[in-house]
Amino acid sequence: MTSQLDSIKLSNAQIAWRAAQDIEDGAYVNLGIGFPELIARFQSDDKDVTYHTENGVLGFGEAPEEGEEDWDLINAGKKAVTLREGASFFHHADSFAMVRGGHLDLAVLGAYQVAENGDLANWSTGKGGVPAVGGAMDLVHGAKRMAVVTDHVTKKGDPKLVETCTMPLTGLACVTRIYTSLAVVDVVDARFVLREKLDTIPFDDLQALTGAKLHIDGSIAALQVPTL
Amino acid sequence: MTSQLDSIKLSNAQIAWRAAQDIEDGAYVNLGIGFPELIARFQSDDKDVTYHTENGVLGFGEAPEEGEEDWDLINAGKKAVTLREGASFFHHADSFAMVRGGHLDLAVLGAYQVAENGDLANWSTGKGGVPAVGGAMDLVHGAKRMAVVTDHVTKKGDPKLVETCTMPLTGLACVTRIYTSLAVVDVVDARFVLREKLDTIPFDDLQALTGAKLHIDGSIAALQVPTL
Amino acid sequence: MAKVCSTLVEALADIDDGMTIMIGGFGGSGAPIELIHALIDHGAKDLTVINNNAGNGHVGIAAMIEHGMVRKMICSFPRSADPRAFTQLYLAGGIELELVPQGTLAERIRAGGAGIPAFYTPTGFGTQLAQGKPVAEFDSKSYVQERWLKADIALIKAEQADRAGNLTYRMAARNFNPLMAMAAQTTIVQATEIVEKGGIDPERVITPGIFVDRLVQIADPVQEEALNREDARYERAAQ
Amino acid sequence: MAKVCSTLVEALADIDDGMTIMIGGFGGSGAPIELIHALIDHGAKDLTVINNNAGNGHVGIAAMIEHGMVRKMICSFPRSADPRAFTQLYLAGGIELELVPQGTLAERIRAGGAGIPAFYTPTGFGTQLAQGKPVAEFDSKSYVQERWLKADIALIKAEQADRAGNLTYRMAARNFNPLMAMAAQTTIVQATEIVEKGGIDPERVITPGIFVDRLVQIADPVQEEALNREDARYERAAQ
Repeated sequence: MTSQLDSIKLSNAQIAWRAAQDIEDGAYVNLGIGFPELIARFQSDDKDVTYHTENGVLGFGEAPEEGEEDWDLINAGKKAVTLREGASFFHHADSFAMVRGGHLDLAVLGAYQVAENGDLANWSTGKGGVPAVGGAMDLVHGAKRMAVVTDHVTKKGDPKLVETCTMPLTGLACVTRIYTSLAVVDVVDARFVLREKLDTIPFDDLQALTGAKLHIDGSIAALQVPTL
Repeated sequence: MTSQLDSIKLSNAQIAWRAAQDIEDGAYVNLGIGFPELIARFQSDDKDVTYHTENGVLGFGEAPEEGEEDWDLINAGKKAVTLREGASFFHHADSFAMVRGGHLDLAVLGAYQVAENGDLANWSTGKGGVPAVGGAMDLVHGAKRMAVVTDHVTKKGDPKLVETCTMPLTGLACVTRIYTSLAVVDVVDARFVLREKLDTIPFDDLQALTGAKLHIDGSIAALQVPTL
Repeated sequence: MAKVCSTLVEALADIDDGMTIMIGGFGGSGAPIELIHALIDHGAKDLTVINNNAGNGHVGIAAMIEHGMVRKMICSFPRSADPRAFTQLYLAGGIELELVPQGTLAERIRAGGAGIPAFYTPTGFGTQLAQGKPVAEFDSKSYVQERWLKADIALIKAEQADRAGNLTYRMAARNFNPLMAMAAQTTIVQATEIVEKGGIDPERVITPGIFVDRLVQIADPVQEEALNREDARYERAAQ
Repeated sequence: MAKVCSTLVEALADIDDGMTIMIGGFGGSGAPIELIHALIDHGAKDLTVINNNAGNGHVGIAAMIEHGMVRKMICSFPRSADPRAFTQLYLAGGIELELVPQGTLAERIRAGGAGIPAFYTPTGFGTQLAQGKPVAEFDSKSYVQERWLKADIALIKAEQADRAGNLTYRMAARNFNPLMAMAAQTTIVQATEIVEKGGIDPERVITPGIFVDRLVQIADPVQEEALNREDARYERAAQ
């Protein structure tokens, strides 16, 4: 099924596009390093969204032109950024006061596994090597909405949405919505509730690719496949 | 003995003068509201001392001329002050981080009672009315030296230096030095050690006016009586 | 995202009876007098008010107390040049007092804003003000456990605001204002000047806009001290 | 009172083997590269280093590690574009790692500076990084107890300093610097410019001078990123 899946599943950019549609006008948002950062590209101009980065900037914008970088103006991924109007600088404790104190409207992270009770595993494969956590364990606590963007299954085809995470946890019962390459799934009362799925995949096939029961609460909308 | 005492004891200004002599060049100092504030008047110009006030100013100076007050520039006693070169403003949590975090070199407060173990009672008579504590309970913790300026006895002639405080405590084992109207006394290993006394009062008389044993460790210097 | 309100009435519209309200300022400096007086006109009652003090004279928080709006004060120093409004009601048993050491008050408010439910402090250990609180020893020293403080509403006085809600303060009027702005569900700010988004240097911002919900411009704010020097008395405006 | 040192050697003179050293910066931004390289020349060893990261390339903290000076890293993210210095030594068992979530790291350092020996945070609850730590429930939610972090020395990069020790920072180079300046016994600062006392607007001061012990002017500080783009490698200067 994996090769068939590859032909229908959303690209990371398409997943990011879908996640971007839910960001509200006026929101304060933290996008995790890597895949989640793509979401900013699909932010529509008619929404005023303010991006937070852990290293003490609120209101940063796109990367500067090559050669125009100022290395004192970077994001949490250590990439050079620019400032938008209304930006501010603050120290790391104030930055994480914003995170932990519940002031962000949305945080989006990647995932190795998400459990049906909202547990997230995204910082360590548990296989040794050098462990590194950064701000992930802080970001999963506090934001009003805590979303995940991810492929629906691993490269090997194993479910990433599971009954119980087997990999080291980042946070307990923290994820509120998952945008996958096949579906949009909410975590409600420790259950996965399917909100949207690709028209091209039957429910039973989607359930088979999911490690825990997908509940239905009302109608299931069609997950859009944007042309990007 | 009280009336006789009145003729020899130091005035508040003279006590403040004595306390000022011990302030080191370069020190960061918080002077409690009221009597301790007098100490700043006797600060010699050849020492560079920076005054901290709880409400978020480091490096304030004298009161402005009458009519020149800016009521956004006050000290913890709500009195208008001025700024010296090198001053800074900060919020209340940062201000008490300076206090609690051990960054002040000296805090000086008044006292109802000081016990030989360094316990201080200075915020409440315990007799009812409206209780008010302000920053006193914070100031007694953290400063490298925690000094008290006080009359040696109460208006009724009762000792203020005692074995155990009977009034509500401000802090436990916090006082390091006491400047009284008759003597300078250190708290060392939960004992009062007499460092200086007025030449005009015999040791036995001073001991009789003190509620706990005055220990002697080396010589007792003459407490100076400045002409102010 | 901060919303600019054109009137004080609009800024305070949804404040309800029984709410907990943090009010910035230390004595008169940084006290949002216009917001407080508009709240008196609004008429909310049964309020818990968090401030360093408990009013002075017959304006500001003292006037709130005189108008019977305050059920409980959480403060460090309920004394002032003229503390009669609080003192009389307190001694008559008409208002509750939670007395908190000043540094602990500041830290509890910061903790509320920073998502820290409790912390340990040396302040107050072994005193009446720590009675009933958990204690713990760290590195052979004893500490008291203190809890965060949060509020439904914070009333803040700022110097400059931009339309993104970024704030600066004027001198020692900063005091509790930036902390309270973080610790309330809804933060309502009176600013001497509201400038365009980006009108404040990002390095000079003291309160980032993420903490601010509503802004109202009060171009020439009155000082509590000035009111008290002319023996002013604030009376609720006729509705 | 801050002391202005004329050389990096003078600023670092009394650093001893075995000390705990906080080093400001997040990645390269705010990293006091000149102080770090002078510390490599100084030669202290057996150090515990606290920083968000664990070095990148062969300069800064990575070079300290390559010179065998670091016994233990306390950090949140020991990865970078080129993390080999740390990775190889770590996998060989030659360096200890205390991994701390980034927000907890920042808060522990602030707590060290603020005299708060311990606090509770939701971060890490139920994860490997909270193993062995006390937990507690507040308002039906579970939290982990975390302890303060202090250091013997903090190495700080500032933009402007005045002779009273007041500091400003440049953009996102602020990061951990103001926190570490509060949490060390001795805070040593390299500033791009040292101005007269009073040369910084009191409203713009980010780190008040009370937290600063020594200042040294490095007028044109190098960026770690720039060094790494030219594959620089710092080698201890011949003594």
